[in-house]
Amino acid sequence: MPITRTYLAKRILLLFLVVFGVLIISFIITRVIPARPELLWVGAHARAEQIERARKELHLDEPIYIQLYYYLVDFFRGNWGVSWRTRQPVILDIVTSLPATLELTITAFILAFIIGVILGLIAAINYGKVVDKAISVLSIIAASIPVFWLGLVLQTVFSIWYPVLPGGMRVDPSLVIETGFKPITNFYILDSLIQLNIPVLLDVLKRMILPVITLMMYPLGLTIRMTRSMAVESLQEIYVRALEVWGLPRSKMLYKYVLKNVIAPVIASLGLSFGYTITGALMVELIFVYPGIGYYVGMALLSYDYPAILGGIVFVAIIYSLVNLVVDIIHAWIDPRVKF
Amino acid sequence: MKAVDGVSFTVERGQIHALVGESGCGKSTVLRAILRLVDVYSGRIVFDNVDITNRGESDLKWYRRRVQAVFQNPQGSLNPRMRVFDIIAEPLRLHLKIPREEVLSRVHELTKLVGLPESILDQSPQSLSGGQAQRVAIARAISIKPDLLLLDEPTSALDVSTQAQILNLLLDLKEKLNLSYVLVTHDISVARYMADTIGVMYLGKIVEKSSADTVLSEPLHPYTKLLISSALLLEEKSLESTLKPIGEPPSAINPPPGCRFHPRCPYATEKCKREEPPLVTTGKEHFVACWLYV
Amino acid sequence: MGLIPRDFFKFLVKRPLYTAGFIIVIAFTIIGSIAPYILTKPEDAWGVTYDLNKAFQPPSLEYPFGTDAYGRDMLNRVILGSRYSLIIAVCVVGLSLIIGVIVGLVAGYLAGFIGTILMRLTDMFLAYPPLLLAVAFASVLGRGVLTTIMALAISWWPWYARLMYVSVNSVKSAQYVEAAKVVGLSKFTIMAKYILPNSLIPVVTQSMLDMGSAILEASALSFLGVGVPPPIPEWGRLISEGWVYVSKAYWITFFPGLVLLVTVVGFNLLGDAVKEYMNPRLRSIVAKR
Amino acid sequence: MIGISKRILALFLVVLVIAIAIVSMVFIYRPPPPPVKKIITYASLSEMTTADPSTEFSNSVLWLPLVYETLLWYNPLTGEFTPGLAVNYTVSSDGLVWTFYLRKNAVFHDGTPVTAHAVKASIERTITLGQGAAYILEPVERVEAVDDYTVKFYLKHAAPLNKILASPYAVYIFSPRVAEHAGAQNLTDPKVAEWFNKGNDAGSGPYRLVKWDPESEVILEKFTDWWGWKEVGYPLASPNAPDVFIVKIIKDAVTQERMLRAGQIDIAEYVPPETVEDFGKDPNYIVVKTPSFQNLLLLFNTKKPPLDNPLVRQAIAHAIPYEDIVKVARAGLARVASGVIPYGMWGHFENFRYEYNLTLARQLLAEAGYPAGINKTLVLVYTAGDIYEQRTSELIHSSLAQLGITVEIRPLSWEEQWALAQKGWEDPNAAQDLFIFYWWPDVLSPITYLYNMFHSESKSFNLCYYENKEFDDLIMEAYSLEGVNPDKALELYRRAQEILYRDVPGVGLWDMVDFRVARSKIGNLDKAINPAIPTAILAQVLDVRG
Repeated sequence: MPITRTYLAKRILLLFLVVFGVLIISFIITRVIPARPELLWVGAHARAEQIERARKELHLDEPIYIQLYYYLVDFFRGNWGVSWRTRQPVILDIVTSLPATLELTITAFILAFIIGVILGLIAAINYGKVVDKAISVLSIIAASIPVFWLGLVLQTVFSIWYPVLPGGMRVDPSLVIETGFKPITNFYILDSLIQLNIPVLLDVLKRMILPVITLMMYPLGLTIRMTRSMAVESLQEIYVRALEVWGLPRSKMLYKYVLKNVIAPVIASLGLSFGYTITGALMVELIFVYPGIGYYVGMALLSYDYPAILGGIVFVAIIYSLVNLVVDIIHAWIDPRVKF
Repeated sequence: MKAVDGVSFTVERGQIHALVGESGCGKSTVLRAILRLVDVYSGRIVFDNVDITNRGESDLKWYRRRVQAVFQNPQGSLNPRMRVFDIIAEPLRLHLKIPREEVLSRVHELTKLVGLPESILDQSPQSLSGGQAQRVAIARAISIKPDLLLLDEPTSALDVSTQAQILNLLLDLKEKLNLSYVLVTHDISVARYMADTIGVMYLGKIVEKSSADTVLSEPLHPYTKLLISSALLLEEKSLESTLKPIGEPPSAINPPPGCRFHPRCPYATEKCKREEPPLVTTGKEHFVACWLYV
Repeated sequence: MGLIPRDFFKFLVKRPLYTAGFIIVIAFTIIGSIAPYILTKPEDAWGVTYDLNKAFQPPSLEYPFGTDAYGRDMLNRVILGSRYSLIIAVCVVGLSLIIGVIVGLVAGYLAGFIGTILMRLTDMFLAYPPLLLAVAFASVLGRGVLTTIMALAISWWPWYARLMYVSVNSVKSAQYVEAAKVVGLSKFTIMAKYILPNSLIPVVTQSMLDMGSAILEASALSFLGVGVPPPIPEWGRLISEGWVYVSKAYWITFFPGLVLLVTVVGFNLLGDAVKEYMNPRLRSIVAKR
Repeated sequence: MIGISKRILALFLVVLVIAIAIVSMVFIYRPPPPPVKKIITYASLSEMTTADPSTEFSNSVLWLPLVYETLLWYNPLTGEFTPGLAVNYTVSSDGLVWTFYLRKNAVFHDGTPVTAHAVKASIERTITLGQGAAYILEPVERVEAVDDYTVKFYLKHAAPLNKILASPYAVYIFSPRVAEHAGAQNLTDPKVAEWFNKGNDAGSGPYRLVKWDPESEVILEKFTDWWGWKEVGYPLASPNAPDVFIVKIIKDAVTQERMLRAGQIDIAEYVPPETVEDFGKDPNYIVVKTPSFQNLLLLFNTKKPPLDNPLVRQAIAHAIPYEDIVKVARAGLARVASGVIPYGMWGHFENFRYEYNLTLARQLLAEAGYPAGINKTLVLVYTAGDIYEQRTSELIHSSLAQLGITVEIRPLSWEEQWALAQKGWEDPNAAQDLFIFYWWPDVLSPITYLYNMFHSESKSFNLCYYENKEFDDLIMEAYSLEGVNPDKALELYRRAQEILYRDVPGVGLWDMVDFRVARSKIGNLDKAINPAIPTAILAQVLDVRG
């Protein structure tokens, strides 16, 4: 077990440092770049006295380090400002829209992982053959495809031209009313299972198909490539060769030795691709009108809702750092060779 | 952490002092300390009656001009992104501030002096053979006519025939330019061939030192004896394999208590395990650190 | 082509997929460079005229990519768009490379206090998911080609700083660096003449391969409405412009996206080719088979 | 290794069990019986805000006029008043005392009859709380309940109280028993507001609030005891009005479109304008268009060369393809503006359009001294993210290119756009050349357009930096005469607009047309829309067939 308590403590300390840095960067974005943040704050058609009041409220009449102090204090008190668009506290908006994004990204990740490892192994076994080449091309395309474009194409084809799948929203609102579905955790799959509300569950799943496919492309491409190259390498290793000579069944060999070597690096690379996926969610949710964090930040961008943009971005950055931490720990746990 | 502890020696002008020991004993660290590439926490480095131990880089320019070095890995000590000409010319330009034509003629002179064809001046270091590269390194080192040259295993990366050529070149240059050398080597035969005085190091400490003849003909310390006998018996085999095998590999950073050599020493006593022997003289400028001679 | 070793081409020829990637990249670079001179309908491409009678024409011989809501030929707009993608990608990568290399070099070589500060700063920037920081900056910097480049470069340089840092750390203990110190060269000279040229290769190689991602991210910014302004026919912007018409004129979004996809695939294929070429272990495996 | 295989087996079993459970439950599930009532679902783009009739001044105005009533109703397009809770009213000759006579058969949803005391209490609560739109009641000095059905308003100064009491905000009448319901001391106790915001209502309108979920839906049910259902010939009631009226919050236009097509909603507040034409052609849907008082303006920087030259401004005004802009930018859902006051508003005149004529424009430009175009890039700023402004900018860019004028389109956030424009007052050269933005009225008078954008003292929004004493005097005089001598005021407003037409400090580009798309079974939709209450659908007027 290479994960020691000091290692954990060090990583958590680093996490705090990073959060602090993220906050400072966003502070710079809010306060230093736009010449008049109070104008951003009060919004359109504001009168002079409102602007003056905003200056006081934002402590803009104070020196910059005092402003930073207030910013940090407000942040840790959960006071992230009020969204101009929804007129709700940003933190509340974020917390309510988080489960939707998690539901989407986690599903996309699990699928990308399973399908990616399987396809990657198939490619590695058939190294150099047509199957391998086909899978390699698929993986390159999957990793290169512009998320927003794929989303639009899927939506056009499957919900406009051949309307077989719904092209937006998490759940049909009338179904919610008809069946009396109540969001509890805001993870709709979980909520509908708890309430044994099958129509809602099916609807939720149906509506997740297109966004999940769009979102999983990048991690899928990455997983296939990673699995393939790792598996090819470990298939080359002498001890695996030797096992082949000893007559161990191919499938067992693959499972016992190759898979073991492949899993850890694949998880590490998936952790890396989480960053891309979460920003992909921004566009995917916007296109599929899927009310998660991505949709929230995306709408905020389109309507220049700065408190929401920055709140959302800071939040996502923190989540991202947390995920990286977790991935590193998992990586270290699975693969004891990794030293920190 | 101490990599090197209690190493003390003096080099006279025109002399060659050799530090001998197996790899990892800290002899390179000593060299690097003299060159001020690593920091020295205690002890002193005195050059020409000037203490340079704690001087800043800006105060060392005169020292750099007078002390130069040749490293173990000839190719690795040359910047792969520079032409051979520029490598040799660099110290000249930096220290002597002489006009371009003179640099040119000096470089050509140096090239001849170290026995290199002029055609290599336009090449990149990667295209040189090991011997050629070492000659380039030597040319660079002597270009500004230093007083002291530090040689860090100058031949260990070369094949046997080239080794002899380089050693001869170095001896030659010493005479011509009135240089002093500090030579670091694991190869006692190289030391025998070159050195006026020899210090034997074991795990960061000097265990025996005297003139080369004395050390080689009447070695006192068991380690020195072992070193010489193994070199005589097994020219080609590495020194380590002839020593008594032990559990933990010896480390200069975390040396065993008492006499550092005691785990491997055939004469070790209880005292050797507890107390470290001092460096004592046995007359005739012959020093040894072993309880057998106290 | 002096930069590319000759046997790289030999290596490419044996692998049609990589060759395709190479050709795509070359074609993109050439078209992007000469785009303004090969337009058949420059006024459509630059958006200086419009003709509503020709709006929403489906793809045909005359308009291979169809026309948009203003009756402008999409093919010409997509071609001109390649220029902006190229400019943005080159500038973003170039700018980030300069910043990243300087930061990585200074942090790596000077180590100590300045180095720690610089690397912690880099870590803070790296704590943002890719693109997100660019989105944040672009949203406050305003919309334009220059601001898009700046916003992307701000989020991009830390990756190169990290890479450069690692590279510098492996170079700085090299014997020729010690030799240079012994010669008595100043820290700055050593940094500029010894460390920099010897640690640059991996970073520069990586940056060349990142062009595809830069193009993709620039398009994403434009798609989100924080990238380049109209009437510039940047691909991401074309896609987002066609978004509302998708049910009646799919081609406005389809073709720019397809071209974008092909370009990025090209860069990624070339990237794989270079990686495989430079990784002798992988190559030896290939050779054995 | 064995550990992993066991874990995978366990995982597989769990997945299998869940799958079987899901499949079996699908077969057991039976859908609920279809409802028999007439239900109409209306999709709103925005969330509801509060439910307090005295203070609400935002999105909830969408349903408030269905649940609460005012003394009168007013239609700004026709200028007509319709009786509400008051059947009649008189005004003293000095305009300071207004007497309203209430109908005798009106009851609140809690059973209390609507009396003059309720009116007095409601209006007084609004005035005392002083929140939201309470300022519109500023002229009211006191309210007196003469008897159960007569209420007198005494004013501090003359004001059109009939219009004020027909507002969609602040003047709703509610049951005075709310204090009792809420367990409060008096009506201004915060507990009353709390009680309202829990989703309780105390109105007298045709619908009762039965579900209040401001973030997802509001459900209204017919109040069968409403007086309007029984009164024959009352224009604001229909015998086929829906029994249940649901307001669903669907924040996205595309989704509203899809849900409408899928039959999940009956009326959409907003669908992408590009799809409205298709809906219009489809017999299954009806599209109702109404004027909106929002318009899009283009303001010139009249202090910065070359736009400081009125001839150049005129040339540009004639080089803007108004018709095409309306067609592309708004998919036809706008009307080419005539002047800066929108169509449908009092003070609007039809003869202030600039002809789109490039020959004339070139001529004017040559006359101004620029025969070969302008050798300077003009910066046009618009609010980034607004696709209609974006498309408008693109067309202006293309069209001016024909004149040899290069326009750089610069999308900015509204705040940046406005901050940039503010610089123009100190240094016109530091500001933009062309500025595109929307205006919508804060008061229903031409003055809001003429003063804010063109009066020399309006530093916040006069972003053409236009200064013209004659114009300033004209509009201020017109405004002061509006209540006393409307004809004279109208004439002065016309003259002021003539000055603008000549000087061209800015041009109106289009007047927005509001639209609703509904399933064609819904009749009377046009009558259910009142431009003064733009988001509301007066469900009691709807004629639902089938």
